[in-house]
Order: sequence, then C-alpha cells, then structure tokens
Amino acid sequence: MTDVLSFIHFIVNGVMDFLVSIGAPDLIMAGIFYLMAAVTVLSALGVVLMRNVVHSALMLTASFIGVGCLYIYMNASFMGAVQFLVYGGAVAVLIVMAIMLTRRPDMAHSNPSRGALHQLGAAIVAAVFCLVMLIVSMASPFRTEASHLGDEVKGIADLMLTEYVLPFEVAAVLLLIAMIGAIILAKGVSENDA
Amino acid sequence: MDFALTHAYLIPLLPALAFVVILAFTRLDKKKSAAIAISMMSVSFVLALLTAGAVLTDHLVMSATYIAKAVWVTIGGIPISMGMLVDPLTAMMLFVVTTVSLLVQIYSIGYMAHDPGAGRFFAFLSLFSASMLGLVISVSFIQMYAFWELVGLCSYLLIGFYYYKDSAREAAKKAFITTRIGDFGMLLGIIACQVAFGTVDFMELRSIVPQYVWSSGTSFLTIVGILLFIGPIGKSGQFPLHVWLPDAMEGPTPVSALIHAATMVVAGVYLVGRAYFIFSQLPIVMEIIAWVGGFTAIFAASIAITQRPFKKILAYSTISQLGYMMLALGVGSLTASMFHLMTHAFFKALLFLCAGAVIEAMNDEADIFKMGGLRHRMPTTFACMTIGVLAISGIPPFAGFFSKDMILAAAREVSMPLYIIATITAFMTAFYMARLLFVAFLGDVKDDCPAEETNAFMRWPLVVLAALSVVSGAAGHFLDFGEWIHYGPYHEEAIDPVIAGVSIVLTLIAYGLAYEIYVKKRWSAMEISHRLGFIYTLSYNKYYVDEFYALVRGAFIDGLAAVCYWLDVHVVQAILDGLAHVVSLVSEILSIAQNGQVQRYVAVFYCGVIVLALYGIYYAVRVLGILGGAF
Amino acid sequence: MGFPILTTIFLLPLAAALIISFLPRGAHDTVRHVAAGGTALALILTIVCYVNYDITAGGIQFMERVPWITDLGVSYAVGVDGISLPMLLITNAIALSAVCNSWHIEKRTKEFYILLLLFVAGLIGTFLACDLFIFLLCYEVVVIPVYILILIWGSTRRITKEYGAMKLTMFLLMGSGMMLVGIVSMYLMAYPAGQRTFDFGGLMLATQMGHFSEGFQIFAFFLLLLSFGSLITLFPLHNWSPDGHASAPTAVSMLHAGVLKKLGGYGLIRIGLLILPLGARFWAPLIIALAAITVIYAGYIALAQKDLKYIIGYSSVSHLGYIALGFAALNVVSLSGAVANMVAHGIMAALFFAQIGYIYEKTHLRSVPELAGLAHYMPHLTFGFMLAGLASVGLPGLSGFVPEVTIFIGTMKVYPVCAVIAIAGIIITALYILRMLAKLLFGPAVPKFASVPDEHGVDLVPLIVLGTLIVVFGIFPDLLMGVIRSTILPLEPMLDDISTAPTILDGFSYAIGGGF
Amino acid sequence: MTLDILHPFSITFMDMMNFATHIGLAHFLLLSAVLFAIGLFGLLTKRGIIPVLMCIELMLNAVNINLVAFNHYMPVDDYSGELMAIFAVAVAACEVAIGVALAFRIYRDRGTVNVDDLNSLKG
Repeated sequence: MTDVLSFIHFIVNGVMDFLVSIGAPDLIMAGIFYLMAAVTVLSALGVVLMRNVVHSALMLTASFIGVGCLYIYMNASFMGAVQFLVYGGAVAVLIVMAIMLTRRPDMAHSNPSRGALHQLGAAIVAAVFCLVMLIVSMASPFRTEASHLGDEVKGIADLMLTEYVLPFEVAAVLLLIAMIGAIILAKGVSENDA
Repeated sequence: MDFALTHAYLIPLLPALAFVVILAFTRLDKKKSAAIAISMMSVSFVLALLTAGAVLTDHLVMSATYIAKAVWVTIGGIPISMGMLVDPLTAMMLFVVTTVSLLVQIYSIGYMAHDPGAGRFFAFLSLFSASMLGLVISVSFIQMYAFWELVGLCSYLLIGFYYYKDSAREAAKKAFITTRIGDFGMLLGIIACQVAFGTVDFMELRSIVPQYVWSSGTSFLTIVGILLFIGPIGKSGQFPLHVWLPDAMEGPTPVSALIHAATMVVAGVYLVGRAYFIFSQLPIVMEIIAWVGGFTAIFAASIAITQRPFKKILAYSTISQLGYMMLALGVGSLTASMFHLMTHAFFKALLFLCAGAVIEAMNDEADIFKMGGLRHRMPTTFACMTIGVLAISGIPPFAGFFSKDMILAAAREVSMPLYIIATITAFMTAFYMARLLFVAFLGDVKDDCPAEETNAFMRWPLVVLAALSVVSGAAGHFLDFGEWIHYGPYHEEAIDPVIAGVSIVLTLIAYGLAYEIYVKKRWSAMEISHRLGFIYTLSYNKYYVDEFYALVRGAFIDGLAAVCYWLDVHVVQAILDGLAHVVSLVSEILSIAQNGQVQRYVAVFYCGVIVLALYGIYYAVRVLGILGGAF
Repeated sequence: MGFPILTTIFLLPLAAALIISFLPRGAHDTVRHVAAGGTALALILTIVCYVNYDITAGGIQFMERVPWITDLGVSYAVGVDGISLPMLLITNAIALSAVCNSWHIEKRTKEFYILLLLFVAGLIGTFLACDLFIFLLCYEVVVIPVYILILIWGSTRRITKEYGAMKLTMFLLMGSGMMLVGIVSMYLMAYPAGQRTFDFGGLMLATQMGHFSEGFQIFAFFLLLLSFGSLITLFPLHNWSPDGHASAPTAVSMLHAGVLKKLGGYGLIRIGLLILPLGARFWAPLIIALAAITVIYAGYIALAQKDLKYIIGYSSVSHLGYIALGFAALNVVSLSGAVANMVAHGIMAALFFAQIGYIYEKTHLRSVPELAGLAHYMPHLTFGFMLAGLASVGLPGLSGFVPEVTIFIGTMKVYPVCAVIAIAGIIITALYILRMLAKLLFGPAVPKFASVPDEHGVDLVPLIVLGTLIVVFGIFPDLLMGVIRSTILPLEPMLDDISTAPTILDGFSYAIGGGF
Repeated sequence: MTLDILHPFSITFMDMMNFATHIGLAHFLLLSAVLFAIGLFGLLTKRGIIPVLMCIELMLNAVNINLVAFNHYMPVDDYSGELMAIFAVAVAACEVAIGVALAFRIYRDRGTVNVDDLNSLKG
C-alpha cells in the first residue's frame, strides 16, 4: 500500500516536477488571466456593440465582474469585493433603473450609434489612443514579481484612517452631496419652493 | 517822456482789458460797453501821442530803438520773447492806429445805436485794436505772428458780426481761411528763420542777416523771404489772395473802415516794412514784391471801375492802394510806403465812414446808381467825402498827393514799367473815385430817397478825419517824414515837378471824363459798357477769380476730401474688416471642434491627449534616453 | 514720506466707485454727487501737485514705492515727472468734465458712473505708474469699461455701436498684446534672472549700461510702435478711433480723445524713447512720414464728414499726427512740443466733445446739415464751440498755438519736407473747423431750436474747467512748458547721442547686423 | 536612431513565449488600455445618454485596473494604489448617481435622452 502510495506519490511528484519544469503553474495562471481578460474585454465590446440597451447593461455587469476577478487575481481581494458590491451590484442596478425610467417604445434599437463616418472617426481616435497606450505599456518595466505587503484590509484601513483621513472624509461628504444632489435632480424643485 | 516809452505796453493792453471787461460784465449794456471801450482807447491814444512825442524828443531813430522784452515762454531751451520795440515807425503806426480806432469807436456809438449786439461789437472792436497795436510793437516774428493771428480772428468775428446773415457768415469764413493760407507761408518762413538763425527777434536778426548774406549768399534767404511775403499777400489783400477783402464788406461799416484803413490790411505792409532788413537784402524778393504790388494796384483799380456797390468800390480801391504800398516797398522806398500807409489810413477811414453814413441813411441800400443828389440831403458827409476823394486821387495839397508822388518818384527811379503801371493806376483811381462821388452825390435827388444827415456821433469823426486827410500829407512832407522813417541812408526827396505834373494832369482828365459820362451824360455809360463788352464783363465779374477758386476748391479740396473718405471707408476700413473676416473664418474652422455636443469635445480632447502622449514618448526616448523595460 | 498724494489721487475715483456701488439703485443724484465729488477732489489734489512740483529739480517727484511681488521685481511705484504731471492734470480735469457732462444720464446711472470711474482710475494709474507692471495693469483696466460703456450707453449711426465698440476694443487689446510682449522681452533682456525688475528707472539704467542691443531695441520698439502707434492713430492704424467716437457716449469720447489717445504719445516717449532710444531713432523716419500722411489725410477726411463726432474724431486723428511728428523728430524742442500738444489737444478735444454731447443730448441730432443757427438761442454753447474751435485752429492766446509752433520748429530742423506737409495741415484744420462752426452756429435762426435750453448750471462745468485751462495755458504757456522742460531738457545729451545712430533709412541689414 | 527606437521590438520567439506565459504588470496595462479604448469608442459613438454613462464606467474601470496593478507589481510599501482605486470607486459611484439622476431629469424635461439634442454648449 505504502509502496503504491509512494509510487503514486512518486508519479505525482514526477508529474508535478515535470509540470513545474515545463512551467505549468505559470501556464495555468496565465490561462486564468487570459480567460478573465477575455471575459472583460468581450463584455466591454458587447456593451459598445449591442443594439439593445438592456443587453448592454448586462454585458457591462459581466465586464465589471471580470474586472473584479482580475483584482482577486492580483491578491486584492478587498478591492475585488468592493468591485462586486459597488459595480456589480449598485451601479448595475442604478443603470438598469435608469433604463427602465427612460424606456422607449422600441427596446430592440434602444442603443443607437452614430453614422458610419462618425464611427470611423471615433474608431480611429480610439485605436490610435489604444496604440499609443500600448506603446507606453510595453515600455513599462516588465515585472512579474508581486510585492508582499501583508494583510490587505488592515493595510488599507490603516492608510485610510491615518495618512488619507482627509480625502476619506471628503469622499464621505462627496457621497452625501451626490445623494442629496441626485434626489433633488430626480425629484425636481418647483419654483414655488425656492 | 520816459514814462511813455516804458509803459508803451499799456497801449495794446488797455483795449485788451476793455475787451475782457466788456465780455465778462457789460456785454448786454450798450452804453457802458461803449464807455469802457472808448475811455480805454482814449487813454491808449494819449499814450500813443506821448510815445510819439518821446520818440521825437529822445531822438529815437530807426537804427537806435527802444526795446523792452520779457521771456514769454521757453520752448525746449529756445526763449520766445514778448515785448515792445519803439522806433519812429512804431510810433507812427501807434498814432495812426489809435487815432483811427478811437474815431471809429466814437462813430460806432451812432452807427450801432439800434443794434442789440452793440456790447459785443465794442468788445470785438477793442480786441481788434489791441491785436493790431500788439502787432505794431512786436519785438519778434513770433510775437508778430501771434498778434497777426489775433487780428485775423477779430476780423473773422467782426466780419461775421451779423452772424444771422449767410453772406456775412461765409465772408467771415473766407477772410479767415484766405489769410490763413498766407499765414501758412509766413509761419514756414518764421520757422525757417528760427531754425536757420536760432532766433526770430527783429533786432538780433537785424545784426545777423547782413553777415549771413555776406558769408552764405542769398539763395536760402530768398526762399525765406518769399515765404514770409506770402503772409502779407494774404493779409494785405494782394493778388491772388485778395478775394476775401471785398467780401469783408459784409461786416458793419465801422469794421470795414478799421480793417481797410488802420488795422488788418496794413499789417502786411507793416510786416514787410518791419522786416525790411531781410527783404532789402534780397533783390529777387524785392522784385517780386514790387511786381505783385504793381499788378495788384492796376488789377484792383480796373475792377473798381465797374463795380456798383458803394463799399465794394472802396474795397477794390483799398486793394489797389495796398498794391501801391507794396510797390513802394518793392522799389526800395520804405519811407514812401509808410507815408502812404499813414495818409491812406486817414482818407480811407474817412471814405468808409462816409460810406457807412450814406448806406445807413439809404436804409442799407448800397448800389450807387440807386443814390443820387445826396449832397442836398447830407452836406457835411458830402464835404468830407469830397475831401476824401480829392485826397485819394492825389490833388495837392491833400494828403494823397504827397505820398503818391513819393511812390511814383521812387518807382520812376527803379523801373519805367512800374512807373507807368502806377501812373495808369492813379488815373483809374481818380476816375472811379470821381464816378463814385458824382453818381452818389451829384445829380437829382431820387423821389424815394430816405437819406438824412447823420447824427453827431457819426459826423464829428468824419470831420476830424477830413481835417487829417487835408493836413497829414503836407505835414509829413514839410516836417520831413523821411528823416524819421527810412531804411538805409536818408536822402531828402523833393517833389519832382514832371512826375507830379503828369499825375495831376491825368487826375484832372479822369475827373473830367467821369464828369462828362456820369453827370453830363454826354456818353451813355451803358453804351460804353456794351462797346467794351468783353473787358467790361471781365472787370465787372472781378476777372472770375472767385469762380476759379470755387473750381479749385471743388476739385482739390472737396473732391480730394471725398476721395480720401472713400478710401478710408472702402479701403482702410475694408482691409481691417477683411482681417476681421479672416479671423472669424479661422474661428469657424476651429469651431468645428466645438459644435456644442460633449462627444465632439471629448474626441478633440483625446486627440490632444494623443498628441501629448506621443510627445511624452518622444521626450522620454529621445531626450531622457529611457527605453522600454518590457523586454 | 509725507502724505501719499498720488496714491490718493489714484484711489479717489476707485473709492467713489466703491461708494457708488453700495448706494441704492434709485439714488441717481447721490451717485452723481459722489462721482463729481471724487473727481473734483482728485483734480484739486492734482493742482496742488502741479503747483508744488519743483521745476528746477525736475525728474520724478512725489515718488511712492511699496514692494509688491519681490520675486518678479514688481513694486507699487508711483510718481510724476514733467511729462506725466500735465497729463495727470488734464486727465482729472477731463474726468470731472465728463462726470458733469453725463449728469442727465438716466439709464442705469449707477453702473455708468462705476464704469466711468474705473476707466478714469485706469487712466490715472497709467500716468502715475513708475513700474511697467503697474502700467500694464492699469492699461488693461482701461479697456474693459470702455467696451461696456460703449455697448450699453453708446449710439448707432452709420455704424452700429457694437461694431464700433468691438473695433475699438480689438485695437486696444491688440495694442496691449504687443505692448505686453515688448515689455516682457525688455524685462527679460535687461538683467539676468534674480535681479530682474519692472521698475522704470531700473530699465532705463539697463539701457544706459548697454544691456539692450541695438537689434533688440529695434525689435522691441517696433512692437511698442504697433501698440502706441495705433493709440495715437497713426495712418494705417487710425480707423478705429473715429468709429469709436461715433458710437461712444459723450463722456467716453471726451476721455478717449482727451486722454486715452494721448497714452500712445506718452508711452512712446516714456517707454519707447527713454528705454529704447536706439529703437526710437531707428523707426523715427517711418513715424515722421506716417505722421505727415496722417495729418493731411485725416484732415481731408474730416472735411468730407457730416457727423459732428466724425469731424472731431478725424480732426483729433489729424492733430495727433502733430504729436507723432514732434515725437519722431527726436530733439528737445519737438519733444516739448509733442508733450505740450498732448495736453493742449486733450483739453480742446474734450471741450469739443462736451459741447457736441450737449447738443446731441438735447436735440438727438449731430449731423451738421440738420443743425443750424444755434448761436441765436445758445450763447454759452456757442462760446464753448468757438473756444474749442479756435484752440483747434491754433490761435495764439489759446492753448494750441505754442505747442504747435514748438513742434514745427523742432521738426523743421530735421525733416523739413514732412514738416512743411504737416504745417499745411493748419489750413485744412481751419477749413473744416470754420465750416463746421459756421454751419452749426451761425446763419438764420431756426425756430425749432428755440425750445432747446442753453447750457446752465452743471452743464457749464466742462466749459469752465476746460475753458479756463485753454485760456490759462494759452496766455501763460510757460506754466505748461516750464514743467515739461524740466523733464525734457535733461534728455538732450541722450538725444544727441542717438542722433547719429542708424535709422530705417540706412536699411535693416546694417542695424541688425550690428545688433543681433 | 531608428534602431534605438525599435530596440524593444527586436525580439525573439522565446521572448514572446516568455512574455505570453508570465503574467505581469504589462499585461494588466495592456488590458487596461484596450478596455479604455473600447470605452472611449463607445463614448464617442453612442447617442443615448445612458450608454454613454456605461462607457464612462468602463473607462473608469480601466483606470482602476491600472492603479491596482501598479500597487501589486511595483515595489511599494503600502496600499496607497488600492486606496486610490477605492476613492475612484467612490467618486464613480457618485458620478453614476448624479448621471442617472441627470438623465432622468433630462428625459422628463425634454422627452429625449439623445446626446445630439443636448447642444446648448454651443453659443
């Protein structure tokens, strides 16, 4: 039994060693990255290309989730959680709400684009921009080593309440103002109340 | 007597004071205004007499003058002085100007009795005299120019005194602008003097100029002299700038008397006399002066023969006499010119004041052919007028004889043609003056003639002037006018019997001719004018000089002005507007980026970002040398 | 340091504007009184300054200096010398007249006076400034109120007021742009970093020490010429001014013709000549030629005009040609004449516009053919017009005579031909001024003007203030020339030095070859 | 000089394989750039106001990826980058809230949510 087990162990070890020797963990990690990147980019393209705005919104949510996964991939699990909650949850719901409130008769063509010439121009701008950014990205230092910074949530919390306490407070105030503003905008103020 | 000399500045200052006081306080009160003006003028007159006396007793002569001056303003290191220069010439002018001014002002009390603006009139009259007196005692060209301009201003104000009449308004404008053209030349001359010699002071120039001529010749000075002479051409009504003088009759008659006799027009002659030390060095300029004067004399006389309005005839006669004075200056006789200036001042003032009396008596009817037989209605005026006519025609022993004779003699010495011109002019003068006298005063009284003898204020100045017209010539001749006022070495001038005889005979012939035509009516004046046809029309229309000027003005002033304006609006402004359009066109193009839609803004923004990023890459790679680390 | 009199003069209009801005909207009379009080007080203080100015000492006096932005070398420095003091005097005199002339404006009175006082304060500041930064600042303060004043209170005739206002503002802004470049480049060239200064005396010192190469001076002066040349309306850059006058309200026209345009001449002398003497010398023949053209050309255009404001507008263009002429002849005589003529013409033009403004306000007419025989009903107005007109013609005994003769004497020395051409301008001036006066004032009475009231009370203030100046400076010209002389005469060695420097006639290559 | 610039691109097959299998900072930056460009394209072409909002969200996400990636891969000693991303999320949440409210308001006032009709920025 032990022999068998040790054999199996040996085999597995051998396979693992083999796999490690041919760089399989990197491959798997790369595969996971590519998968998530593909989800993100393709959903993003869907957002832009779908004709129905509801589909666009779904695609947007998918893209958000892809990005959230990428955060977790980078060991930023708190950031990923925030992404899922805020984007995947709140923002997505808000946008769907907005679509519902401003709905139009023909939902199938509710996400119109501009004319071909316009699209061509926009595509050129976007493509050139992308190209430039790619060049810049490629020129960045090629680093694959992750930095080890300890517990993420603790680190963020420390920073947030020490060095960045003022922006934190300002952000809180901003959220409050945005809330009030959104309510006033949506509700509307009649001339008589002023 | 020193008092009179040191306080000669009071002579122009007092009438100026009268002007200020009247204008500020008593403008609306006729009597007070007249009283102020006349009292100030009387004091000036007394002071002028005292000054003349001082000149005689102190034996101030042309080469030894009394000067007092103070710096008026220093312009960038050049002091410009105002002051007084008293020599016999000044004294004579002061006497003449104050006398005539005073008499004219007294006369004006009567003449302006019914005019509501009389206060203003006396103010202007005082300023006029003050300016002229200031001009007379000037020590420098600049001072003279300043008062010269003031004289022009006063003539403008006084000729246009009846501002509600269009004709007066236009005449005033014409006087100012025409003399202004002369002033332009004169100013150029003065500035050229200042620039060349560093001074415009008469006494300093007097010592500099001969040296300058000796060392550098006369070519530059000739130009200066011609420029300076343009001023007198304008002011003294010489051809071709004489056109304003006849029109100046639009002013009240006392003004005409003042302008034509004592102030304004003689300023030009006086200037040439004052600056004689320059002109006499320049033969070419002297020639020009003589010929301009001679031509003006005969030209104006030929116009006067055919004119009908009383004052127009006198106006052309003034131009003609001024031509005489210029002629005298041109042929080198300062004495003759100044002598004639003095006698002319008296008899021309007399003639004008008579004209004023007559025209007022005729209820503003100026045409002599509508008068007639006035000697019955206005005997005093007639007597004075006769004396004036005799004086101007040069009948001995009246004033004009002596001065005119002196001019003829001087001309004879220098140039035969000029002498002939002067003699013909004398003949014509006698003729048209006789015509004026005969037509207006002899013959029968017209039925509707409203004329009556004038009041005392107007009558007595006539009498005084008549007396002066009788005696001034003889007095000047026998008291040796020339000993006092002369340029260069003095030599006594006796009356040349031939010249005097010829002129007297011609004058008598002219009288006879006029008598035959206009009193006896032996030949019809109409027929003669028809016979002469073309020449008559030419003369009657003043040789169309005015029309010619109107043409020139239309083409070169108004026409050019319209062209310039057109250029300004359609070229200069159009270019500017065009530039503005280019700018707005460019902005149209640029504003494609800003069509009001956020997306367009975003697109442009990202184009900008791309450019910046590319520059950033270029900067990083080329300048900083940072190369990519991905590989 | 004693009482800061110049700062007080500078701040008085601003203080008045501040007070007015807190007054209630309807209190028109109080607003007017505050404005008049402020400007009158400023005028009185200026006269005190003028009387106390030490002519024998000359130079900049009543100096006040407070460091401001020390890193850039900017300080609040004000002072007056013989050039700026007379300008300050007429600025305040014209300001008071303009305030009184606008007495009857009922449309947004409060805003009108606030803007007008800002405009005045800007003008005062430019003349007081001894620091180019302050100069620029005040110049910019001038531009904006003018635009708004024309736009709201202007009038539309041949051209719309919007067009006139825009054209004027564009020219002023273009000028200030050029000036900014010129001044900043001077600032940079004068000293190495760290010692830089905008101070006027400091920059003059830099010139004397030869920090500005000849080529640089030529370049910088050209920029200043474009800017100040358009302000004194040299020939191709003159077009904005008459249009600006025609559309502006009277008070603005008075200050524009009287002071704002003189800023060009002032700047040319103050900055152009004193800091960039070689540049001034280089461009002088060009300025002379343009000035002679301007005198004649604008005079002719004035002859063809019907609108009173255009006549005086073009007339002031023509007269400013004399100032440019006097400047560019570059000798002490002509420069004194130029400064004096700025003063004389300023008073005269302001008086003219005040009278025109009065007629326009009462009759809403300002075209010569529509007006006639005003002398019958309006003796005060007639007196004002005659005084201004005769001063304009250059009559002795009024302020215009001595300055003009001075300019002519100064110019005749160096550029006789252009001087003769310019002197011919006096004939044209007489022509259009007398034509206008004759038509406007004299001739048969027109009954429809019988009901128009003559100037009385506060309407007479411009006539009294400006008329007094005209007569006093005319009869006692040394009051003016003495002050000017105290500052101009010490320039003689410098002017002699540059008199042999190359000019544009010697060609660009020579100058630039020696410079850059 | 051209060689210098092209140097990063003169690469071998092994280099490419190595790059493809070892996920690092550059990958995330590339991903972020692509995502951003897609968002930009959408921003420029969409007519509706809500799709435009969505595209802006995409672009914000791209930026956040950058922030987190830099924090993760660069040798830093705290979580400042992630914190910035969290702030960005907070601001983005505000922006969406306000944006949606604005869209709703515009829809109510004008009856349309087309960006074409909103050109009051043009003077």
